[in-house]
Amino acid sequence: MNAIVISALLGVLMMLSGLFFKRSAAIQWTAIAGSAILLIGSILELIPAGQNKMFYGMLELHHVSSWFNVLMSACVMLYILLFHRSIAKVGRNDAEYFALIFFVMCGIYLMSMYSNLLILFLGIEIMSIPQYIMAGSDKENIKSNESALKYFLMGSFSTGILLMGITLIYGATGSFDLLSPKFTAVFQSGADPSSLAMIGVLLLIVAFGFKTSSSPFHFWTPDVYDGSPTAFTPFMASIVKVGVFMAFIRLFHLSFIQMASHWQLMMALMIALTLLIGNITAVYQQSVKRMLAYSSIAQAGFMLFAVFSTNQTAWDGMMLYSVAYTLSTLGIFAVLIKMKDYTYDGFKGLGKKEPVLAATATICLLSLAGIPLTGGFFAKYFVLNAAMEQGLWIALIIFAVLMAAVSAYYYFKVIMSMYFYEGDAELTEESNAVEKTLMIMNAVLVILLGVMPGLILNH
Amino acid sequence: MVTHAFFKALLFLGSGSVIHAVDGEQDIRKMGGLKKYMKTTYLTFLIGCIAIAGIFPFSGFFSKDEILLHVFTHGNFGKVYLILGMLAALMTAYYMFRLFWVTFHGQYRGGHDKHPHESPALMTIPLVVLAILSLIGGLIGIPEIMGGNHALHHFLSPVLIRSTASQAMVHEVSHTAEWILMGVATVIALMGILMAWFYFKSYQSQKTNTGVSRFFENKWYIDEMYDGVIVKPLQSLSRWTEKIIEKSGIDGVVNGVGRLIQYSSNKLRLLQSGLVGFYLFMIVAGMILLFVIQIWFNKF
Amino acid sequence: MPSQYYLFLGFALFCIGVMGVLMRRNAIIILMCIELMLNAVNLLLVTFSKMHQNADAQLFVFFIMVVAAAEVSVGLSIIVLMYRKVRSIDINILNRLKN
Amino acid sequence: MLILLLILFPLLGGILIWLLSDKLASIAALFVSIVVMVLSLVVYNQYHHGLHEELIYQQPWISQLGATFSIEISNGLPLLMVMLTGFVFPLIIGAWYNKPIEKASRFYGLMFMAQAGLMGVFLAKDALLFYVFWEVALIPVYFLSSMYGGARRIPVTFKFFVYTFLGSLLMLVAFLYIYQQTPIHSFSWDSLVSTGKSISPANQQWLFWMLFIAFAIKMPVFPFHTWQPDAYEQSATPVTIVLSAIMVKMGLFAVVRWLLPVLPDGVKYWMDVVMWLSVAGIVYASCMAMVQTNIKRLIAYSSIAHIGLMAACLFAPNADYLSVQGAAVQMFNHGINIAGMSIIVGILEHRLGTQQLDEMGGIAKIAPYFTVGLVLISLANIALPLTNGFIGEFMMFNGLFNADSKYRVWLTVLAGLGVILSAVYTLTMVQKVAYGPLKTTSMGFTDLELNEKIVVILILLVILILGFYPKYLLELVNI
Repeated sequence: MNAIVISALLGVLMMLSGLFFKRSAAIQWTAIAGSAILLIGSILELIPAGQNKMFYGMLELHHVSSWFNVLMSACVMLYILLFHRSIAKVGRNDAEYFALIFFVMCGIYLMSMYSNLLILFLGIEIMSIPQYIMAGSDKENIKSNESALKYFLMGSFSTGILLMGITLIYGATGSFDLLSPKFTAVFQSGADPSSLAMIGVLLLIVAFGFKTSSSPFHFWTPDVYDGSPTAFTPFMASIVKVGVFMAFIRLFHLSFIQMASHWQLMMALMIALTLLIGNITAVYQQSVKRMLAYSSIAQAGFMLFAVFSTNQTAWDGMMLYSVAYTLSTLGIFAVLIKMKDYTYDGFKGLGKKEPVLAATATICLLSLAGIPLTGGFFAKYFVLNAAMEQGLWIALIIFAVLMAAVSAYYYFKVIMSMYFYEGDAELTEESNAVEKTLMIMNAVLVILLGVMPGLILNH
Repeated sequence: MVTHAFFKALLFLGSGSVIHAVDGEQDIRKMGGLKKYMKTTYLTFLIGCIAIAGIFPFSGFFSKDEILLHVFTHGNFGKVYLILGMLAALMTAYYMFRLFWVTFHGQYRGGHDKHPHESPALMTIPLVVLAILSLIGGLIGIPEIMGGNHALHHFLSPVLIRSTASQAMVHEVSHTAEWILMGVATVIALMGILMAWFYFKSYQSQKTNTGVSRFFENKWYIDEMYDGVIVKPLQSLSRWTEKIIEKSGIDGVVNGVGRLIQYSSNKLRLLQSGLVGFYLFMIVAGMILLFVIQIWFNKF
Repeated sequence: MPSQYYLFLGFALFCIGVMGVLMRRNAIIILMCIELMLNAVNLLLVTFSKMHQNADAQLFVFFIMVVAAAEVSVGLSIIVLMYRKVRSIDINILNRLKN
Repeated sequence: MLILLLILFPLLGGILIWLLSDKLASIAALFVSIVVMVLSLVVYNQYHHGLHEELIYQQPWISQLGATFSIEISNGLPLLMVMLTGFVFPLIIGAWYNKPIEKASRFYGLMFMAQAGLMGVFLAKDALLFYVFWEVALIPVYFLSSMYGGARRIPVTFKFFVYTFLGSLLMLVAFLYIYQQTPIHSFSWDSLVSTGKSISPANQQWLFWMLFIAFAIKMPVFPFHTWQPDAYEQSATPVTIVLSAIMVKMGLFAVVRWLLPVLPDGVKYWMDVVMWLSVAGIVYASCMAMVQTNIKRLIAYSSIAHIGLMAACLFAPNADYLSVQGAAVQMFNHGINIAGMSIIVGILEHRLGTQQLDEMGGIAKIAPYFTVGLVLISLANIALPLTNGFIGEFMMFNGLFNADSKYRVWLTVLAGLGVILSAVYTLTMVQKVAYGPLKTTSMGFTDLELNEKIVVILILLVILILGFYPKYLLELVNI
């Protein structure tokens, strides 16, 4: 409860801070302080084991979700620390941008704690609507407008599908409460659910698939990530996406696990398509930002493995993937946002000019590619292990690693540009010592996760 | 096979030394009488020649002997191979000593501007070492008939724990036969040497031989044959293989996979047409397709 | 009137909404079609609520209406923003971001 | 604890050297590499005296997975490989001591990180740890060969990287599969071996290829080799030495440790195919080597041929593992010889500024010391008796001939053909470089300098000592 309330209050507070503070710096500091409070609030809520019901049984704080909330609060704090200057620079309404971020966080906390489909719906909407605004926040830029419109149209369409799914499930069960006897009688009894419930579940997969940018529902992703202001893209691509995945795995592993055979085929096809389209299309991209958008689709393919495999390892994998992927994405975007030219050529010579930036980017890219000793390796490793534990679809796992090898191509292209080619990488602004320290910290965290993934899993 | 390498290397280096001595001249007809200019090379070269001819007790003797022995005991065609082997031994002795006599004895036939000289110690020391090895290399392989116990095999004994069985089989051949073979081999080699001595002891001029000698003069055209039949075709085959199989075949496949990915990337990205209407259509179409597949397979 | 009729009406409306989204190019009309989908859902929810003798879904409908309102307000402002830039609300005019 | 130092010392040393100035870097690198060499000798001493408790180090790592940080020298093969890794680095650094290296601190830093990774590969007793080190050894080498070397180095190295990365991912999947079958969910070597046997033969057959392709790419075995000549040619020679002397041994080593015992049925089913591939590779690569005009490519192909023989022998089953022992000996000796060869070639390349054989000739006249080194190392490379190369080759042929396969005679004959061809192209190469008239392009060649002399003499000493007295070497591989 703490995290939800604090984030909602912080959102309001940030909007008001725009009235009180004239200086942008003050607003930024408020946001940083707010994120710290959010982190403390979610730490206070941490429960070591079991679950905690609250809000008349509509929220259920599982020990995994409490830990997830802490991690996401920490990540959002890191995000604000790394990007607060760039966020403020997007337009005139800096206070509102931070408010939107906190609102999105509120949605994410709801999504990690829901035990009622109503809360799930609210969580997804609270998370989505601010993002439509964030995508279009660079009002003068037509690309930003376009991405906002595309995101909005497709996002609200997927809301319709989500609602239809929820409605059908309600029609089949007569309850929104995932823990109510009526609900569990349909989905947990082991008997085949009715067609109504079945279609409802499949529609929910589509809706989640849309939000997690899984193929064939991924089409909004490259355009929106590319068109949005670079300050917001990492947030949308990492923390938000990971939050949706948490909701996804929570619903499907806690409520629909008994009927796994009724949705795993579709999930497997989605994984294969997502990996294929994400990785293959990324190869051709000329802009690093757009490449990262496709790569986020590809990474979603791997995260889908966690949802696909119904076992404990999948939860570990999801936790690890969430953090490793978020940290890596934040790190690489922190470098990207400093660049004047987002093409591969724009990165040429960065290794010589800005060793800290280049090293951070390199470590984050290695992590995204899944090279050992970075968090990304164990993230991929755990989700594949979970799928292997499932014992099905080994060909799919082999396909996934083939695609991981393809992914090395476009990630390493950036590394090659930075280190091996001569060039004059132009920056929009010099990064100050604090930012550099943060980047190094980020990189160290990524490596730390790659050496001791147990740090995250022990909770 | 084992010891062969010693004297091959020795001769190889020795000729290197000779060539060095006469400033790069490789034609033996323009050498001769080098004995007095380069004693070390002369001696070591002699040892190499004797060894390769297979005279007792040099290393070539034992290895050749053993090969012949193996050949002799091998199957029905053993005798035929044996005769061929003997002939080969004769020719080896002959041509090696021809080389030897022509190069080191007689008069120096190079131009007067050239002054043959002994190679520096750096070149001769390996020669000496190899010569000694050629000498004793055979001794370590002395067959048991002579009281030796195949030191080489013992030297490699950790290697050969299990191969004693096959050894025993080889030595089933009677010792008499072995002695005879040895004798015959030595005699043949000596014959070869004598022939060479007879013809080339006092090789003087650069006169052009005719007829059969000419045929021999040109090493039976064996170099040419060897060159034409084995080396040239092998090299051109290799060149062809490099071009066709290596570059276009294997590497072509490897690079082709890369290009295929690039190509499909180029095509797949067209799906991302930028039109929201198309996206929405694809979402719905994909959704329906996935539903159909899932429901079809669940037989609902 | 049996409640199945309401269900059929609801599903039909939803399908009309989806078809509208797919076929129209005018952003406002697409928005209206999405609203139609949401309202179809509302209708279905109310019907199911009646069938299950359970008021939860009727509560849900209010939430949907509120959220839809929020969504529409954001959506309309985005469409206005776009109209200011390109003087059109045809969704296919915007295809700068592609490939 | 001692054994942990083998990994930690180069790793920390590498990081420290990276922070040093370029001037200090090479002396520090020499120091670190010599310390590592001494460490490997100490480890050898411990092993020789049977003090095995010092040679095991275990630490819980990821309890959720049953992965432990467990490194161990359990038999002679890892010890040999550790010693090879320990020996080769001082040789490289010694030979390059007088040559300028751009950003030497970075160069040596990466080199030692690679060394740490290599040590880890040879020591790991846990499959996951092994995989991690396998990749960790690759990354620094990727950066090294992309940053230093010829004009086409970047795409060439990248091809190498993607190739091996793909292979290692397949290996990961295979390990995962076997791991999931283990009753206690452990990655340890013992549990993998005991579980692997019980996997059904049909599954072992595809698992075999998943592992074998990973290792074959690294070795490289015939159809997976095309990255190698390019990579050798384009990388800077010190990196080429690391690649050719040590990294290719990773594949062979992995076959012995992680393939043969883990998937016996799979190996039995596919061994003929693999042997034919390897032997075909020998002849093929030898033919390729004969027509190369680039000296580094020539050595690359000759290395493929030599490795092909070792690979064939690893899969040649016979009762006493003779061929495997021979291959193990040869892995060490080939490492030393190819390092020597590459150092010689590196000196040539550095002095003459070219890798083309046509532009070399008559160097014997002006550089006698160099020529002696070249000739002797070449002789060792073609496995002349009384050089170290002979012992292993002899054992391998013996083992191959006694292999329990119906094609053994043909395989041996073809492999023998490879040896003859190897003599042909190696000696032709020596002749072209050292003898004949002195070419104008080779005029400026100067003989070995002091540090180079020391390195070459050390290599020759190893070659000759092991050639004359291979007892200690053979003791190690008496499995």
